[in-house]
Amino acid sequence: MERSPHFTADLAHLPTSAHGPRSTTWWGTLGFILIEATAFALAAAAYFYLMGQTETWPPGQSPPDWLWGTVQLVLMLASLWPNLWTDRVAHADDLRRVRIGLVVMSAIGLLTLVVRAFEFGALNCRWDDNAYGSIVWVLLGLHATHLITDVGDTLVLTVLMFTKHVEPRRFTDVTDNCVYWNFVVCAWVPLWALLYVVPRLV
Amino acid sequence: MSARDTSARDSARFIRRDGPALGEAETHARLERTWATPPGLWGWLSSVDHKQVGRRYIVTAFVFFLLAGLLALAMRMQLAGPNQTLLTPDRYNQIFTMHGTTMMFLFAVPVMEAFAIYLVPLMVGTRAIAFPRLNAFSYWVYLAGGVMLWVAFILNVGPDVGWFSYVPLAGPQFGPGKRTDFWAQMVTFTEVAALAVAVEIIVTVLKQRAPGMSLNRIPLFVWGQLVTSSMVVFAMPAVMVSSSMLIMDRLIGTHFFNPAEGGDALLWQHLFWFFGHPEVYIIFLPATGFVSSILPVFARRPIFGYTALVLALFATGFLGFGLWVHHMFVTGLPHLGNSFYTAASMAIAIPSGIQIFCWLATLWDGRPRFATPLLFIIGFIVIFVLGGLSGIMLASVPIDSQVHDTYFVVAHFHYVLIGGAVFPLFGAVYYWFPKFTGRMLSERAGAWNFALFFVGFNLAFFPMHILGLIGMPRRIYSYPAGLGWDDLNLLATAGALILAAGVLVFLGNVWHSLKYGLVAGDNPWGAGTLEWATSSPPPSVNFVHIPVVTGREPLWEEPNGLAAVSGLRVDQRELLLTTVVDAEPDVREPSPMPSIWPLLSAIAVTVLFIGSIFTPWAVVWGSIPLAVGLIGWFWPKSPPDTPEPVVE
Amino acid sequence: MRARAPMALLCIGGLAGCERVRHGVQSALDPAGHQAGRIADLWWLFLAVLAAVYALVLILLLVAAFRPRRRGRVPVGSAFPQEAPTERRLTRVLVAWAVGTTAIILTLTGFSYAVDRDILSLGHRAELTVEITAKQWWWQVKYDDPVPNRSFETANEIRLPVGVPVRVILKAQDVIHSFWVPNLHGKTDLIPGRVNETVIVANREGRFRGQCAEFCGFQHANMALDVVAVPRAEFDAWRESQLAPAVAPSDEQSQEGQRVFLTSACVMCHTIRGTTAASRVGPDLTHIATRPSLAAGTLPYSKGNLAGWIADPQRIKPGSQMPVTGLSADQLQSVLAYLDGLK
Amino acid sequence: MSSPCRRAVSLLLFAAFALAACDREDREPRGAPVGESGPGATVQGTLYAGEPTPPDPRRQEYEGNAYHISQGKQLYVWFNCGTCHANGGGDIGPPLMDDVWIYGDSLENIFATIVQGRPNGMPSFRNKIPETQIWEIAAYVRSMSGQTPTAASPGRNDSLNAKPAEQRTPKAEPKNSNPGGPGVEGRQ
Repeated sequence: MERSPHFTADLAHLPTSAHGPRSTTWWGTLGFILIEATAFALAAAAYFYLMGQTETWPPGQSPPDWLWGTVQLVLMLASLWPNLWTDRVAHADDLRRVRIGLVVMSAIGLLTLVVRAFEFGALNCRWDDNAYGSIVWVLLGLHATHLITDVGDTLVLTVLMFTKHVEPRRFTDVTDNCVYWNFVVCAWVPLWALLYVVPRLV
Repeated sequence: MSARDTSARDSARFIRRDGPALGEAETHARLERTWATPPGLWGWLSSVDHKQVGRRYIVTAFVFFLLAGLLALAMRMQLAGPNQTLLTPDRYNQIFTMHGTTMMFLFAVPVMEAFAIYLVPLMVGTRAIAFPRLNAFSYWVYLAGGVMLWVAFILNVGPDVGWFSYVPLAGPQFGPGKRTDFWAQMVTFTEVAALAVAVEIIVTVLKQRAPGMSLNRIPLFVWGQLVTSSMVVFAMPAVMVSSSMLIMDRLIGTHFFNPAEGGDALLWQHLFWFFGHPEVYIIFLPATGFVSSILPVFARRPIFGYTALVLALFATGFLGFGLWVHHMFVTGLPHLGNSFYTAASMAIAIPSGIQIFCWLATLWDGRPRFATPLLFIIGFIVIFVLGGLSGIMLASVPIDSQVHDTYFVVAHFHYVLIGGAVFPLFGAVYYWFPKFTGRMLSERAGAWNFALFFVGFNLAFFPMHILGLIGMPRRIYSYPAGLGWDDLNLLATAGALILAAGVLVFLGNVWHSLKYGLVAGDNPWGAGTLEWATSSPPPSVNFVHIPVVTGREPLWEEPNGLAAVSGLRVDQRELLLTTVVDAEPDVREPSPMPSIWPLLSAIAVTVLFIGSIFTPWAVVWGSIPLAVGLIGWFWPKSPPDTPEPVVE
Repeated sequence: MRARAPMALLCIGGLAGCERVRHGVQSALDPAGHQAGRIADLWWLFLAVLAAVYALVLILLLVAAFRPRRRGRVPVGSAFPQEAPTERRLTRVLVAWAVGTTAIILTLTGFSYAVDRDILSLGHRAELTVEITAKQWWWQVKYDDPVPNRSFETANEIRLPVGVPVRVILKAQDVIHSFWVPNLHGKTDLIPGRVNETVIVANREGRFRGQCAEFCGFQHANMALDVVAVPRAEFDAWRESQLAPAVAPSDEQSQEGQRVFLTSACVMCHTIRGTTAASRVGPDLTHIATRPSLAAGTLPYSKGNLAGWIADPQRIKPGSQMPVTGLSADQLQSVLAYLDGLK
Repeated sequence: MSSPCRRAVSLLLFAAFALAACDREDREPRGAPVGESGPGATVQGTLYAGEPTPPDPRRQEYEGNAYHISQGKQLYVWFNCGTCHANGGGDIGPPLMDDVWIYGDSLENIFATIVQGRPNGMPSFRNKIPETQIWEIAAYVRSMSGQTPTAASPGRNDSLNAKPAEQRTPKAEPKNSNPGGPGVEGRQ
């Protein structure tokens, strides 16, 4: 096609990066969040299925101790505030504030990992005791992997934001990271109920 | 040369956008410089061009198709007569397991994704797939998983418990050794790849459509791939969860499937079929996309019932999740529940019926041209409808209780999968081969290919309906004489050989046409969708100018060339993002350059997955190289992009 | 043309089958029991309706492809001129088509549901209870009786009185198996950790073959069982004979055989009631000589086959749990004499 | 097209498995040929196990073979070895999952122990259990104390979870493995 086509519009004025649903990464993040949410839902379904198989639940063991799981819950819910703040300042492309937010979020992330380690210690069961132990460990482990990946992502972004790699697109990455952290927290609330409350109800 | 040209060229040198200011040749040259994949092995390994990755996917998937086909022939040889001892039971069990696993996980799903990877960006008029590096990564992971499984098989560590790996047979006590662990990890590999591709396709379709391609103008093939990808997102996690549970039961002593410790064997079946049934539609819906793309071109009439077809796609995708239990009718579940799944399973016949009718109507109202692609589509209708109808029989609890796990079911799903997916697939190869390679496949060989394929298929699989009804169960390595199964089995084996001959003709046709095939123009079939608006094979940039879409078959509605938009950069990889519903131009987003990191990350993942077959600690130490790979992948390359040029 | 030739082939294949289904010992289309009968009827109904639908689709396809059309070829690439009326007419037909499909689906679902209820109703009239435990790769069969000492065990064989519904309790010891006697009823899985139940009834005398229908490993292919339907009186007689302990060996060779049996590997796995052999790993051999077949339907019973089976079970059924015992030739002969006497 | 790198990867994987996989995953249900008595017989003759004899040719078929070991595990249950040895923890009979090998820790030693029986209660199973099965049981007994590669040792059973599966049992380095039979350190 050597003949130049008929141009209906010139798009030079369009921006080269945009936040939220206007960018592809936002949709990509959403896609992976859906995938992981499905995995959580299925693991939870397996939990209830196995619960239906046995008359006493948990069988033999006492339920996980309240303390660390609840600490985790409070910590995560509290982390929503700095997270949303970081999201807002990232939308405003405010580098100084974004740096603060990222440092804070990295600290909180590492803290949640420490708490998670204590949670495993307080489960009162081993994965190879019985089906209950197995599913409990898998649920907690599944969420732990999400914690680890997101904390890792946050740390890398923090480093980037203090180097010469600061570009408009980086701020989009920050907002997507915030979206993902919101998901990790939202996933923890029902999981917490499943692991700590349900065994005490039945 | 005069001073005026030189000054013109000088000024032209600073133009970094396409548009009237820059000549066609110059635009083309600059875009080529920007988008071309670097030459040599390194370039080959680091390519992120969706067309190259798509081609690799297609070729690899067909290699696995041939390998699994050879296994099928081995089985047919063993079963050609009663009490044959060509294969030991151990070998036979590995072979039928590898056949099913390879066909489902390494051929059917990947080949459909492969066509999506190649065609969707072209059909929606964009320059690259979304997340091209993730795309390259997914291919390497898929390749590693497939190769791992086959190497294991060659080393006599092939899985031997069926592609469905029912526990406890696949569990730690009755599946000694590593055979089933390789199966479970292969699942992890292929699901990671499939999920990545699903996300890419969804985002490409939603955000990267050419200006004017509003939802009601999306080609039906793209609709099919969109629905399929959404199904992948919700179905594949089920099999990843279940296969992880299986491998944990086998390696670290969890008790998910151990009844003595509160587990349950049926939990596996629920999780597996919650994936396994949608899987069938994940394979079938893209095939309907092939049909809906090919039929109008050879009926020379726009598809009838576009809206009905799109709605049917969504209905199928939705219902597909509601009927996994019909694989478990004979496990002793409550009968009331079962009859619900009967209704749901039969209900899926309604959208399928609507699709069939729309295709027949298109053909009826058109002026058919019987080229090879259309032959395969007609073969598809003849075979698939029969498979669908036997599916209605299987949906009935009483009938299923007789034919479940017999050769009747084998016949049924081969009619549905080969008829419903492989026939359209071959039609699609004949149809898009000119676009992929720039050369036509031989029509004459194509007719032979179709005839042998069609006759061989029906000879091979129709008798199996009867075999099942007269009592022949699935997955038996041998059968006694005198049950009346002998000559029907012989007939089936003969058919299988004819089918194989058809495949050979196909291979010969491809091999010959690659060298000597007629050179195809941009649009040899006179089709109406965007992939035919660019050259064959397409340039690495896909479209020199982003086209503007004015209808469902733009090339039919704009016989004298499509309008285009200008203003995208020619010195950097840039995509045009549009709005989700109306495809209004919205953002010019950069697209990544080639990178070796996806391959390195894939290797890290491979080490982690294979290592974890032998020790759970591999998950810990294997995650370190993986982390390195991912950081290298996402680390911005300095120097940062050249500054945005001023708007001319 | 292209569509017709294969159809002919399909019909040939069909006929070849029909010949065969008239009478088969393992055929779902040769019903000998109430449920199998109802299911077969249902299947023929489905076949009739769906075959009609299929014929309709094929005719539409042929017409659509080959109907005569107005002359004048359309230039490749340009869209076919669409007349709105055609579009509207086709849409109306589409709606009718969808409604028709729905109607057919609903009808068939209704029939299927009715048959399902009817089959289940049989359970209440069961007079006899048989407990089956599936093992890799054979069937342990236990005839229960309220009077404990009137229960007895056998293997790979079920006898039942004609016309009497029998409740079958289904258990699995190792992996999942499936209990399927096509001439009598559809299949039901036997799943470790679960207890399933089905009911079978034979309407006529005869010997039917059942086979494991869920893949269960090495010898899934050779895991069959015999179902023998006999008149009530004959059944009661058989039952009494099975209740009796094993007959004591009469002649010298059989006595030697019993001695070998009780001192060799045999005794590690098998039970012969009335002797010290009481291991429950393998099948109960108390009345092995009365059974129609050996090794879970792999061989018809005969002294010769028994010899071959004991001499080298791994050749006849590779991977089965029966080991090569390495008896000497005359040990083997005497054991054969003994076992063949266990009527 | 993608064949060069497929070849590369497959070579890589070959390197990974080729060594172990083949024999370890082999499933030969017949077991070793029966009837003839190989060097195993010379062991059977003596009261004391493991005096210098050439390794039995049948050894490498059973030792570290996943299928035979799992068969052995099944036979261990079927033949009620547990009534004396429990799940390996020992009861009337000595424990089998510890590091003490009173009559030697080689496959041939264990084979001989089962065939001949031993003082203080271990009966002789000569002619009671076919040799193929004795080899399988012996192979399993070695896995109980982690003497076999974890890739071949059995996983957990579908039964009550008494102890971690053999594949997760740490290897107990054989100490005072005494080919000369029980000395002073004999059976505690």
